[in-house]
Amino acid sequence: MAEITIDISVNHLWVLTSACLVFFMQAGFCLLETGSVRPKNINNSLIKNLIDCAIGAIVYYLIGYGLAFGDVNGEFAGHELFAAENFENTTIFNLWMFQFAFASTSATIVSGAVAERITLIAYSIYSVLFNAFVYPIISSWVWGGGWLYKMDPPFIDFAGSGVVHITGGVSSLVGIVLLGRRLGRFEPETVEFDDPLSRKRVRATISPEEFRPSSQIYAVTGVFILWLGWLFFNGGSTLAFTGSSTITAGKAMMNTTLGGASGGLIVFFLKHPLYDLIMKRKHIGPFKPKFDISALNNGCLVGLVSVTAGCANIEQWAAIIIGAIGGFAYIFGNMLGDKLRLDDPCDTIYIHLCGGIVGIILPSFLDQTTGVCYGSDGKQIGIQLLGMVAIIAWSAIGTLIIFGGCKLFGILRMPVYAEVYGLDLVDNGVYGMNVDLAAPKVEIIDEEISENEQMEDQTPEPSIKRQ
Amino acid sequence: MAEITIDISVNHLWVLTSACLVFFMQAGFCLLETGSVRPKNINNSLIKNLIDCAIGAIVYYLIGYGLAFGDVNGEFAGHELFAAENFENTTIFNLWMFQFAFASTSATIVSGAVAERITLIAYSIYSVLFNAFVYPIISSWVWGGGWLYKMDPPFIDFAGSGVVHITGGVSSLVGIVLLGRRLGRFEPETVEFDDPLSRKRVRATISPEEFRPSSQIYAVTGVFILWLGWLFFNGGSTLAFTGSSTITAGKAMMNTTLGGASGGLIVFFLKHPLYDLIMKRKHIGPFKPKFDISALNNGCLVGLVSVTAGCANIEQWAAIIIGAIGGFAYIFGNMLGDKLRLDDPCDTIYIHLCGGIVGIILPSFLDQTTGVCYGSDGKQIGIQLLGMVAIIAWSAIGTLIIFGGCKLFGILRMPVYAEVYGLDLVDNGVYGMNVDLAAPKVEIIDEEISENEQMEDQTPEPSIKRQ
Amino acid sequence: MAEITIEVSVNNLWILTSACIVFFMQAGFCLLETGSVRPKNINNSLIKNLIDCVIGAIVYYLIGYGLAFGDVNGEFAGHELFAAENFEGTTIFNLWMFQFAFASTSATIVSGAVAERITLIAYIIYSVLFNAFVYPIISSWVWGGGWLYKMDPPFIDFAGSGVVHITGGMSSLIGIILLGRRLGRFEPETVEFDDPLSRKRVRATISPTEFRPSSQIYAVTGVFILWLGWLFFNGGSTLAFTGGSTITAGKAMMNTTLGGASGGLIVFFLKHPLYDLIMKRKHDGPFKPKYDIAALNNGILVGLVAVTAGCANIEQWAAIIIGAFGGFAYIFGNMLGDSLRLDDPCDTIYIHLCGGIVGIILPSFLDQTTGVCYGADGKQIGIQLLGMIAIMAWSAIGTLIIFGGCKCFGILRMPVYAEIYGLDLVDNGVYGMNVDLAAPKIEFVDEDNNENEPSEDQMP
Repeated sequence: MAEITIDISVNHLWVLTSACLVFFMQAGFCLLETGSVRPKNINNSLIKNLIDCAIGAIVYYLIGYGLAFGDVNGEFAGHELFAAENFENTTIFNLWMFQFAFASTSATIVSGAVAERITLIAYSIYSVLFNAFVYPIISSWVWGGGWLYKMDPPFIDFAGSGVVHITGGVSSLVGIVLLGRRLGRFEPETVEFDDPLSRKRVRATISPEEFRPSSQIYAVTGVFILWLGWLFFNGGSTLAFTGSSTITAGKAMMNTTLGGASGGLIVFFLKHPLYDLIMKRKHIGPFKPKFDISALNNGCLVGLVSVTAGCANIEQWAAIIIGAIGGFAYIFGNMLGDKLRLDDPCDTIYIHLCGGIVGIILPSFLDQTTGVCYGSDGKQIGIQLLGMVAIIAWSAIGTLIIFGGCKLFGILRMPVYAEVYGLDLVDNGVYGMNVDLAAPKVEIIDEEISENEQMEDQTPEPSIKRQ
Repeated sequence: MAEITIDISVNHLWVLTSACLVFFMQAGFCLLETGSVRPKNINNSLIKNLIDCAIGAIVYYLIGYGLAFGDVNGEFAGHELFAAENFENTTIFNLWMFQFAFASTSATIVSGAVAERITLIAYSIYSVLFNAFVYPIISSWVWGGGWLYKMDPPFIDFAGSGVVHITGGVSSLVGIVLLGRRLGRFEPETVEFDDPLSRKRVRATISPEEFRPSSQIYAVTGVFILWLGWLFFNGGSTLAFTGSSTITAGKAMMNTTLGGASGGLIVFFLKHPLYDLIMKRKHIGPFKPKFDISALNNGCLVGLVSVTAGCANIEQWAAIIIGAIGGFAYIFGNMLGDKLRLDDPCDTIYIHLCGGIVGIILPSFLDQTTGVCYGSDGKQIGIQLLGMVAIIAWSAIGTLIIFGGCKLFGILRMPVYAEVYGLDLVDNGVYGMNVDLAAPKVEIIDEEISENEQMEDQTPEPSIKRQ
Repeated sequence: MAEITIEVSVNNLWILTSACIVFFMQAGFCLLETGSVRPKNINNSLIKNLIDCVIGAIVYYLIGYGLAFGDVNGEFAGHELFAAENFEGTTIFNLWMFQFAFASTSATIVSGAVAERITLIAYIIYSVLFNAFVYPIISSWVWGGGWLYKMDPPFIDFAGSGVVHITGGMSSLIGIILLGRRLGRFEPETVEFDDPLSRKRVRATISPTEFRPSSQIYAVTGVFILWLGWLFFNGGSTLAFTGGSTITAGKAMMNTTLGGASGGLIVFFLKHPLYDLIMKRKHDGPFKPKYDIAALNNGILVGLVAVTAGCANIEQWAAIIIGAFGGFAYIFGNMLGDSLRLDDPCDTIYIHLCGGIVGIILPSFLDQTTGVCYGADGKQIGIQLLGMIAIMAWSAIGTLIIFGGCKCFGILRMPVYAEIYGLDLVDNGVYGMNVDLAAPKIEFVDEDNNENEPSEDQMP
């Protein structure tokens, strides 16, 4: 065992404290997603977020950490340290905690994008493969000493705008495209299905008004937890707290805060005016969405995503600019997504993919060492673009195989009746909240005698009716 | 004042940071319990959890810390350091914070078990005596240098599977047995009582369908907070962060994570199949509880409990095994409890007592130093069993005196009408949530003219009716 | 760049960890407020709390930190370090994080007091000016090396009973007075207004029974988060963790815990008996408020506020006494406020102003170095009173200008119909929770044929 000096201890104290609070970001993602879905689907969201951690821990221990950090040395992936081999009597335990928390964060981003329609089986399969292969290999390229790190100058991604957020955002996009829209998301949709409750053929309609967040209180609490975690996510990425890291950690945190703040302000104040202007949106009724808490939430998050890659080596005004450009990327991404009718329950793509791209590109200009604005040649720009394309390609291919495979076997999306009744009732036999959820209106259509009869009474008594 | 070297500072920085985040576990227990009870009783649960901390702080300062750590030296309990005597100019302040957070955790475990029926008076009395005497004496045996620590080899309980969780679990069991079941928990029960609202004799019925958690969102958020706290609970128990503690802390945290993950997966995937198989459970209706978020919650928790005793000195595969066996202990404990019709609102006994026993026994085999699997003789097995029996006996006797005394004086359980109307309305005059809670159905039975008349209208307007 | 020794690293590690967890107190204040307001107004509360951090970060970076810590040296305010000038290569980044978290905490206190009636525009203006000028100048006096620090003996306010809490509490009081009561808070009130939904003249009534917290679960979770943050708020105020600070930080945390616990127990057990006794309160119905979770919440908070100024240099029994005095100050303050019919949705004044005053005054007696109980002359008493009055005056004047200006321009308070329909519907077009909120009952008053017809159906 190498001697543990006081400097090593202080460095690892910082890494370990940060690891734990980054892990706590899982609670933030969980609350953000649960607050954004319809009340009839909350159990499904809760399970996805919690099982993600449990599965992630086991597979990252068995496979992921080894692929990411097992003596990569410029190659494609690592080849040792699997299943905690040779951890004993080293400080790798502390680094494992930190990297596991990062892997889990990246994996859980996708959960919000595929909410309210994916099966738990498909999500569990995704969780295993993403934590074992997709994410670890990307992180080996950048942080494990892989080929992107060996570039000259090295690819800039201090705390993961690319490794964590583009990876999560691209995977979300693939998931959204393969899953398709939720029933009734953009206009009222009427479906017919064999109803397991009445054992008859029935018809039901879902309309867009149904899609309101279960509670913004959860979403905002989630944002606060994420912001707390993000400070340690970026500050902890120094992986040290002695010598100049003492300064870098604080600088990264201050830039993180300013980036998040600036993104939040831009989106909060400009999203709706720009929508009205560019998308020619019309409002019915006297009350327009002037001050929109979810714009503020998502704006803060996209600012935080954007500033993550550069935060350790930019000036403070630059952090504000990066956050603001991230905010605009979110707004225009959102417009494009709405045009294409992508159904993204938590705006995951616009936050993590759009924000991540801004975060990876801008440091080529604003980095204090190799940025073009500080007089360097533009070589960094090419390297950033190359790294970005590689990350996008690998995560797109990986997720395509995972979700595409599930689709092929027909286990990707919940059946129609589950979307009508709520995933919670179908999967768990009971809703996740003890409040009065409105029973879905379904009509029986294959029997002359009972045509048009309302059927709520046949839904299970304990789950639907007020107690 | 002894000189404070940099090493001492770093060690105490770790202890103090950990202490604060362990204290935050109170919020986790509070959310877990509040999410699991019926909405009409949430204020009662909130008060129990919060007053626990307030009372605990005062009595642990006055009595508890002295009994636990006041120069124990192999004896039954300590005899100095009461009321912070001689703390001045020492680092004991930091240790007090850490140990107080532990005592509070152990005390608050019981809150979930006695929920929805205990009086606040009885719970306050319990809180005073448990924090002053029951817990501190057990912790003096193991961590204060008491007789279990003086064994050769010493009793293994690194972070408290026994001291904290068996103590809390046994106290819960005693509380549950003395309090009895909640009205209508297992089959519909009809009671008659003198109604304070109508001042007449009335009859009411509570049936098992009423017992649904108020919201799983709170429960899962609670689990995430507990998991965060647990990392510091086990990692902080090194009480140092220099030299080899730098490694031990991270190892304890990694093992904690793996144990929790493995417990969660076992219970999530196997609880319902095993129930169907062994208990021959029949389901009515088409939707069965396949994916159950509370199984995942409780599985993670029992895994965390189990791995707590051994986490600093076991290998990673062993952590996974301990968590898994903890998961099975939870499942079979739960079956036994259901057979015996124990009414445990938060599955406290199965999590903390069953998990704690697994946690205490398995290190005799899997401990890297004295475990049988590493070639030691079996002496550790005997010591672990002895310590476990001693802890069970002391906590059972202590809680029996406390709750038994309350029962003798008739102040243990809330009156019947409070269980019908909700503890919140009776204790506070108002419900804790501004939502429409269904008024209980009560029938007047002592007047000819109004027999069978529904009485909801007489319950207080602001509290029961929707606004 | 000065050499970073291991001691400097450890000290800054402590500051930075504390700063982040203190920042997390924003979530606690947010949950406390959201849990205490009516469900129809939660979005407004959420936005206020989150935008506070966002605005605070930008203006504290541009102006606030410079005014507070830019070479103050006994003067009224600082004059450098604006917009992170000269931060590069220094550990000031870490201090900025810590001080920003404090400024945000002080600003957000006011949010609870002005809830359910202030416009977002007015709150945003307040947030800019408070974080830029009101709070930083007070903190420069005490912590930036300003005139209160240069007193002999220096003004005692270790972690901010005065700088943070009296400032926030005083600003709350001004906001509450200028805004006035919420409609129907103390007795049923009937108002007429031009209804934007039906485009007719309508009449509506709000009665006091409507004012119930949206959910105590949020409030209590908020208290736990605040308590966690408070430990680092007070413990982190050592700004170091080597040498004697290793002890002071733990001592401050232990005293903080004991103060909060004692305040909570006093208010929980004595508030309602004292109200019944002194205010001669009558209860209708059989169920009285015996055990009141809001009393426990607020009691713990007032205990924490009160112990904050002295926590680093008092004995443990003294922390318990200070917390208990804070609890009594809360109860009697609350009675006075109720008598004057102040409408304070989160009891902000009673917690932060009453608790802050107790916290500033009592260390003149109980401080282990300069307290009268330890044999010092009473000079500290005068200095504490002087500092307290200066803080109150500056924050009152500052907030008066901000909120008074907004009132002059008519942008301070939401229109009447917004209070009826809920601020969320009017500002955002949709409520913040996906539950069935009861539509307000309104009557048409300008048309004969449909007088008295309820119009809930016209809700979106």
